[in-house]
Amino acid sequence: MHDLALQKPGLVGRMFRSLKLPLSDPFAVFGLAVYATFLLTAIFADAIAPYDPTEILYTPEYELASDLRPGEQGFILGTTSLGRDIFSQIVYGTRSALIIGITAAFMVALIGSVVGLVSGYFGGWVDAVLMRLADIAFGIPFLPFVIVLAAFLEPSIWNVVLAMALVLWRDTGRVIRSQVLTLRSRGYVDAARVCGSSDLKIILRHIAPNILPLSFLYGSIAIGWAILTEASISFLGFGDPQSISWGYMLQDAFASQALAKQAYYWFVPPGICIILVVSAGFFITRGYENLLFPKLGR
Amino acid sequence: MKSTCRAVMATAFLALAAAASPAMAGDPIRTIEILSRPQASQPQEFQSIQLIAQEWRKLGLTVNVRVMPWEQMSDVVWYQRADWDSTAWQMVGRPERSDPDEIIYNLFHSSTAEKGYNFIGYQNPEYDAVAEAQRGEIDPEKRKAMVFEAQELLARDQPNMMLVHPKQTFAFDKTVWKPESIVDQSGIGIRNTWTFMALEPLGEKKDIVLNSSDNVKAINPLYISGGVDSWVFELVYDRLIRVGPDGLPKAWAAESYEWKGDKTVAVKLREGMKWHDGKPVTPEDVKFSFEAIVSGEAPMYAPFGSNIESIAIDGQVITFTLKKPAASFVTSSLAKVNLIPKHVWEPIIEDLKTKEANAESYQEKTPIGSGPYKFERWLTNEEIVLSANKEHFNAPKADRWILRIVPNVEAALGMLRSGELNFLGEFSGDPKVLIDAAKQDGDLEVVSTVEMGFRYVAFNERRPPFNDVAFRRALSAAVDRRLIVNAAYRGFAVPSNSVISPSLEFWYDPKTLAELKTGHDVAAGMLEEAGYTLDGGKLHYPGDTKETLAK
Amino acid sequence: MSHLKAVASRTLQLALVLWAVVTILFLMFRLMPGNPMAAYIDPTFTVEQQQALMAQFGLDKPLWEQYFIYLGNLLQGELGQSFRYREPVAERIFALLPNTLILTFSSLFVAYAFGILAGAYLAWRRGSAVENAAIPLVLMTRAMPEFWLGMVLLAVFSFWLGWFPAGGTRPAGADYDSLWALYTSRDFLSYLALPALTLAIYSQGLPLLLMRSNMLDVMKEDFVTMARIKGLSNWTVVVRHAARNALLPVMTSFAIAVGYQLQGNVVVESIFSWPGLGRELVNAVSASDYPLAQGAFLMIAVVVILMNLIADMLYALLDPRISHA
Amino acid sequence: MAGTRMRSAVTYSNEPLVSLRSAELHYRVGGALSALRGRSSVVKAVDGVSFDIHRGESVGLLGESGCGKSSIGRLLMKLEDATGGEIVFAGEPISGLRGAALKCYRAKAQLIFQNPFDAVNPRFTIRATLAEPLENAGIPAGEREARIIAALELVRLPQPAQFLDRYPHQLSGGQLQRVVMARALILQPDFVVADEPVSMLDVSVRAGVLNVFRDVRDRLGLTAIYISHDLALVRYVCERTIVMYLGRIMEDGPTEDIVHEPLHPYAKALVAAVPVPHPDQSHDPLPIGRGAPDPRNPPSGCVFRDRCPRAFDRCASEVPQLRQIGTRKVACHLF
Amino acid sequence: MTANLLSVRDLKVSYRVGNGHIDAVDGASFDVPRGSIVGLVGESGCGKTTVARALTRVIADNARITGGQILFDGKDIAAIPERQMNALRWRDIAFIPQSAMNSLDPVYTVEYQLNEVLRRRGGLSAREARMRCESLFEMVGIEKGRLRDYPHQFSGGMRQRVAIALALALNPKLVIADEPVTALDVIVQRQILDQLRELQTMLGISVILVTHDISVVAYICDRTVVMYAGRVAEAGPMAGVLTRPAHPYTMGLRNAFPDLAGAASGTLTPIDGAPPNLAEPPPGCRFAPRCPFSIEVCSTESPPLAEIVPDHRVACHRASEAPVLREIAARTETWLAHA
Repeated sequence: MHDLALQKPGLVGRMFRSLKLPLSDPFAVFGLAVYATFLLTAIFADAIAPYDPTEILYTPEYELASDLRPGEQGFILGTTSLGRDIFSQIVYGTRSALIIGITAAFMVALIGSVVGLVSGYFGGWVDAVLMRLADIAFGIPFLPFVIVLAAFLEPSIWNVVLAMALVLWRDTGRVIRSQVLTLRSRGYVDAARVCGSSDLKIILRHIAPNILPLSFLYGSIAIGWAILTEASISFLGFGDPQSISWGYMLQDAFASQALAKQAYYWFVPPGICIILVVSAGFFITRGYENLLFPKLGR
Repeated sequence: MKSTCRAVMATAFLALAAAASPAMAGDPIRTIEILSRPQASQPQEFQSIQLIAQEWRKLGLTVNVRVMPWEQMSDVVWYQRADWDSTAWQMVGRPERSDPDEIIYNLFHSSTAEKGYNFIGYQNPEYDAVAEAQRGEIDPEKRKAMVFEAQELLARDQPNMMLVHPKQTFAFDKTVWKPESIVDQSGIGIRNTWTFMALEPLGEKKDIVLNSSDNVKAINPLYISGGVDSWVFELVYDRLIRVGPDGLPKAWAAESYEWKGDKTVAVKLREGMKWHDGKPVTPEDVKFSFEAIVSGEAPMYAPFGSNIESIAIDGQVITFTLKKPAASFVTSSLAKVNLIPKHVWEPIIEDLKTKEANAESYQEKTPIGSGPYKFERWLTNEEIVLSANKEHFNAPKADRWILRIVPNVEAALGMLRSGELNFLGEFSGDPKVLIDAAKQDGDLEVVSTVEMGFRYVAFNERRPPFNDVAFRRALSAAVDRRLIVNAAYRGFAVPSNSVISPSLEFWYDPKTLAELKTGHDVAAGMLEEAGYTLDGGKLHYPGDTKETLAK
Repeated sequence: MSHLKAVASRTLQLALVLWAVVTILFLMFRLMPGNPMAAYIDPTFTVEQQQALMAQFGLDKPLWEQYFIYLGNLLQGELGQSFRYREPVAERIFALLPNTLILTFSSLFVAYAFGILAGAYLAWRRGSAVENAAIPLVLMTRAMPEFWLGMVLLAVFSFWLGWFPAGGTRPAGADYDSLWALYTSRDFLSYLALPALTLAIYSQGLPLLLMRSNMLDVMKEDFVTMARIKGLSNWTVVVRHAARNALLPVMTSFAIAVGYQLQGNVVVESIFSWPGLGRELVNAVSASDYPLAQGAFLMIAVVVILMNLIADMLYALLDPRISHA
Repeated sequence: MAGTRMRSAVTYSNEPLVSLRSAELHYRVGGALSALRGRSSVVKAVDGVSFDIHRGESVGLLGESGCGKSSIGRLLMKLEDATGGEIVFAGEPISGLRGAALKCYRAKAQLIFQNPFDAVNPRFTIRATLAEPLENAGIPAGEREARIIAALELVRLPQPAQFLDRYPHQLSGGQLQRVVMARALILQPDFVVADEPVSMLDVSVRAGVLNVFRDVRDRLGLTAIYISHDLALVRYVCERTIVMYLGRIMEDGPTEDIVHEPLHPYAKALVAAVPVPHPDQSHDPLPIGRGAPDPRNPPSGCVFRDRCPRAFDRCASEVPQLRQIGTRKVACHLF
Repeated sequence: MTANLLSVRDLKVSYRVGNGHIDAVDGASFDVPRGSIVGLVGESGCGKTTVARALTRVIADNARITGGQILFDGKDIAAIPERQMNALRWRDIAFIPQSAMNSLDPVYTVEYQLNEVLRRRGGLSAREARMRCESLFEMVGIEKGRLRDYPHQFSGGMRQRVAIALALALNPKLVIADEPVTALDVIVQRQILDQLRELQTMLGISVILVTHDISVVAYICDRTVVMYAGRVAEAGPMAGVLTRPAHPYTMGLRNAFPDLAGAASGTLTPIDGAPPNLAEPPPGCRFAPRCPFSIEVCSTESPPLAEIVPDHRVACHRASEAPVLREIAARTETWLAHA
């Protein structure tokens, strides 16, 4: 009567299933597809990109290959004012976008989940301390914080990740905490205690699997945040010029007056990539919300 | 395209590999660092450094470009003088730098190596002698020969790798301003005090509206607070002398001036001048202005008055007696120090003497000067409004001078085209874009001129291998300056091999550039000749030199 | 009575948060590498001059002493002296705050007015083609980098169409009797339009989505069903019952959005040459003007924290379940 | 009185298995947010409750919602720690139990939950659900299956093997409640608290679960507490009943005595209010005032006095103590 | 004027679920005589609440009335246009929900919500409405001073009284009370039932009381309709149905119920099994799989709702044997053997 595969999935399968990917929502599927595409692009960037994204291309006569329009001299999306291949930058930009996005999301989801779990499960002074910390984190304006951090440390994409890890766990932490509070009042958690299960075991077996989708949801929001933040930081000139990101490309384009040059091929593609990846995260998020809080959806 | 680039690089490596003799070799040279500011703030510098690093790598060096903001970079370069290898650097043009002394002496004299401007630690007694001698020489022709000698010594030693003298590009709306009324000040460009006084309106619009990307910090005659600020206070305050459009000193608030011996200058104050509050400008005010800067309350201006032994007044004539002979005194002090009203500033300075803060942090609500424009209004981070001082001896033809703060280059250009601005006072973008825009628009005129300032890569002479002249010469020779001009400056610069700009025609020694030979082969040849070897694609020290600074 | 106590206790709690933020800020700015004044000490200065300068800014004292001086000054509304401008930080910040606030609030009013109406409409039309198209569109507006949107709007509406000026708050050299005269002038509106629109487009998504999902939520509540069973008109059911209840969290999100918006202004102010607090912060940070950066950061943090408090109170005020407990 | 029942044969030992001695559970309702709502007070969920339960005895805890009956269950299960008083199990206070001793206690005292759908983890199969206590008690993996089957048979779940790999949502409420019972019984405890185990079930299946509970208890000689708001159910399961109101015991005595002649005014009202499924019944108004108990603001003195038709001065000033009246104990100034 | 205020005939309501549909009510028929309280009783999922809501025609988005008639005052309100139906709502047919907490709008005072109905639906002036509010509160026994309170400020029992006041506001002919006392404690439950009965008698209205609790029916109802799996199993005068049940399900329920009035009895007897899944209902009688008396025809043919004694209808193939079956059903073994 029951599918055998469903009954005894392997650990990976179980993990995957407990993420509860929202595969019934068409937008969420679209979002997942966008992620998958960009993920593959990032992994195979070396093979896809025809040039090193930071390589300054010029002819043997020291003629700079700059401001070429798409298609000219074989450059798919043309070149920047500094003679770099835009297409290759887009491709490599995917890599840094995803590295930033995913590590930031991972940090935010991980820290937030741990805080939420510990705070919600144990309550008492642990909870009080952690939630006051969250209050403080809520009092720190995020973008200014990243700017200050970026200015103090050397420009690096990791500043954004660090700042997010330091500040943005607060939202995830609070939501997961309240979820844990609900879960904690569930009968089966009490039942597990009455059965003699240890706190750790209860957290890992009974509570954590239930908040995994929620962590994932906040993770996918965080991916978007991270990418947008990195872009803003780059735009303001606190970015890391060594690693090509879409935000860096936009900053480069605006600083080089791509608008005045009407170089759409330069400032539109990175913008679209950002919008795609970030909204893909939102779409997945929305699919999750429909799944987790079905009363919200239709 | 790509394959051609790679081919060029490949042949270069082959050539080097063949030339290398691995028999006698020192340690491989450590990773060389080169500092640069971020692309966002300094795109040309950043691009130049990328190109230079690319060329140096072809010589077998491992080069690491470290990007840091200006504040951090200046901190490292100035205060950790033993800790960096090489850095991008720049000197900007200022009217008072029309006299070569500041550059020739301060940047390279061994006395400034420990704490002063000679942060690269260049030590050459021969050069020191020349630099000192030109200071005391009042005869221009004799002094010119000395300045030439100094330039040639620098070209030989290559303490720095000179790159370019950039061109400054400005634009204005020629339907608003009469193009002939624009004044081009050599080495400075058309955005200068002379232009703002001379601009002649063609129609109803009589306000000069120009932009700056940087905020105005202070309008304070006793505080050197920054480039944009000087645009403002040069208009509000007069000076005895102003550097003329030709780069040479020109009597201004002084009716005339005269050297009496090599330590005495007599200045006759123009009659009938008035402060903006209506009080007359007196020789007492002038004397006070020069005393105020050495009162201890204006540390930044103090060096410009420290050579003054005494000031004597005789009617309208003010006589300055110097401690040491200084040929540059007229340009660098008389044309630098702002004339301030004694009745305003004396009580302020007296008050400040009792406090920790000094005059640099004092901001008048309404700055009072005697200059061609009067202060009207200052809106924080938005705009500064000055109005023409119609009673001035050189009254401006425009009505008002309005400086708008526009941080975004695109917006500045857009505003110029839409008429929100009628004078582009600053343009950090791509000059070609500006020229294209002018062509399309038809109302705009763009003017580009070579700057007095220059861009260069400073070598830290304290650290091997930069202590080796041959190594420095090779590194400098490795980069064709045309590459920098074209690739980084889009043609809006001229190649340089001297600290004196060709815009200062009188002082500039053209031989320095003419004799500079560049190219990869030239550089590789120099290194080989000096005993550097290439092993496994990595450059090694000559002989048995050890690497002492590797991390 | 107990409300007063509750407000007092919440205020106290936020005061503690503020203190923590202040301390973090202080440490952040003092413990970073390098001499804090490096960029402002002219190399030609003598050691004495440098020390005098350090003393002028109180940087020669031990850290803990600096901290207490800093706290003491803060309590007197004293934010220190800007390195760069050599003038009191508070003066600059208070000169810029009104500009930032008016930009923030006007954009948020537009965003919320639109978002609430559109959100309620979309909830009402749930499942329709309009809704299916609108939701992804709205999500995409939230995914757009603000500066990108700002630049595109600038290019289109200012450079190409010439409908709006490109930057600033007023025509060059224009003088107004007071801030009030400025803010109520037509010119000001045309200068405000583009930056406010940029921010509004970015921020309308939050109230819209919130309103919509709250509406959907509330429409499933028993009391809405009951209103139908009572035979009340659709309008009464949707507006008086569903929308009124759905509005509650949206209204409180407004206060929190003010906090977020204030941070977002950093970027938009740079694009539209808007003389505000965000731009000042960026400038101060890149110029290593720590007292100023600290002051601007603190000001933004204060507004953020204050808004959190207001959000709490607003909720308590608007929800009779709390206000009439 | 309970003559038809098999358990009348069981004799109680003198030593009580479970004792509550002035047990208290006070919650501080508060924190900033509820302070914002203008409420910050102490809720006395359990306020000075004392009773003994002897080995083999079954006691019903009866009361309206908020009377503290479930809180006593949670205290006994050590899901909450008493804020005052003492709870003694087999001669030992449970407040200090930690580590191995606690594990040992967990094996001896078990809880049957109210809502079976809530009490089992929806992600776990029935096998995994039942294996958890065995795992914790260190039963070797090889023995578990047999114990699980035995437990399921004990609760009369037919063909237990077929349920092992099912998930909770694939079972009916009645079946699931039996699984919950099986989990409670699998470690062969001495003492079981059943917290309204049938209140979530449909009428037609309630009886089955109640019967299983009764039978198993008798067969294993369990000591039990049955928590309920329904006197009819308590009467079906327990020979002794404790009536609670706002955290305090009102009356404690043999169930049949309370059913037929309640002494405490509250117990009287409660008994009168119990609906019966017969057409012919009294429609007399209840001997109780209108209104509802407010646990946040209980009246002074006797907590029931504001609804009590027979309250007098003393009730407001003095808290009535539980006193022995014949077969029972009653907390009322009338006696 | 008909004797029955309401006659439901073969009512069918179905829910769209995923791609399929569930017939939650599959041919329910019963009558509500004027001035009577009719108890609609059954286990969870039997369709009783769906019936109640269908009578107001305000049902879930995914539900639809797919057949049958609802004759209210002789008019088939299942067929009239929405406008006309809306005119009837609350003026003629009012509703008391299970949880007054959730069905009162939390952001308005109780007075506002009463006024809303009185003025918008009843057309009363402000003054009239105020007086009516006060008299309504008096009627349900709440001090009028509490009119200005918000719903959350009332206790559960009080809220239920407010809900009753609200339902009576426009003098309806029919009040549908959906589990009005389920969430309440026994004492309050009893008080509310007393109140309801009192008002019903006083105003002479008809009440449909939906409940899962036979005791509630026994306490207050004149008639009862027993539902099982979307159909009516048995309907008739309350005393008749409870004392002489003719449907095996009703008989079984009686055995499963503990009874405080009786002696401390031996054992309760459950009905084995569980109600059928309405997505795939069994053919024939829906109770057949759990019925100890089922015969062959039970699992093939759906029994009609037929009158066995006057005014007492039963849907059972063996209805004629009812007295005998009743005897057998009283024995525990009957139900155990079946299991």
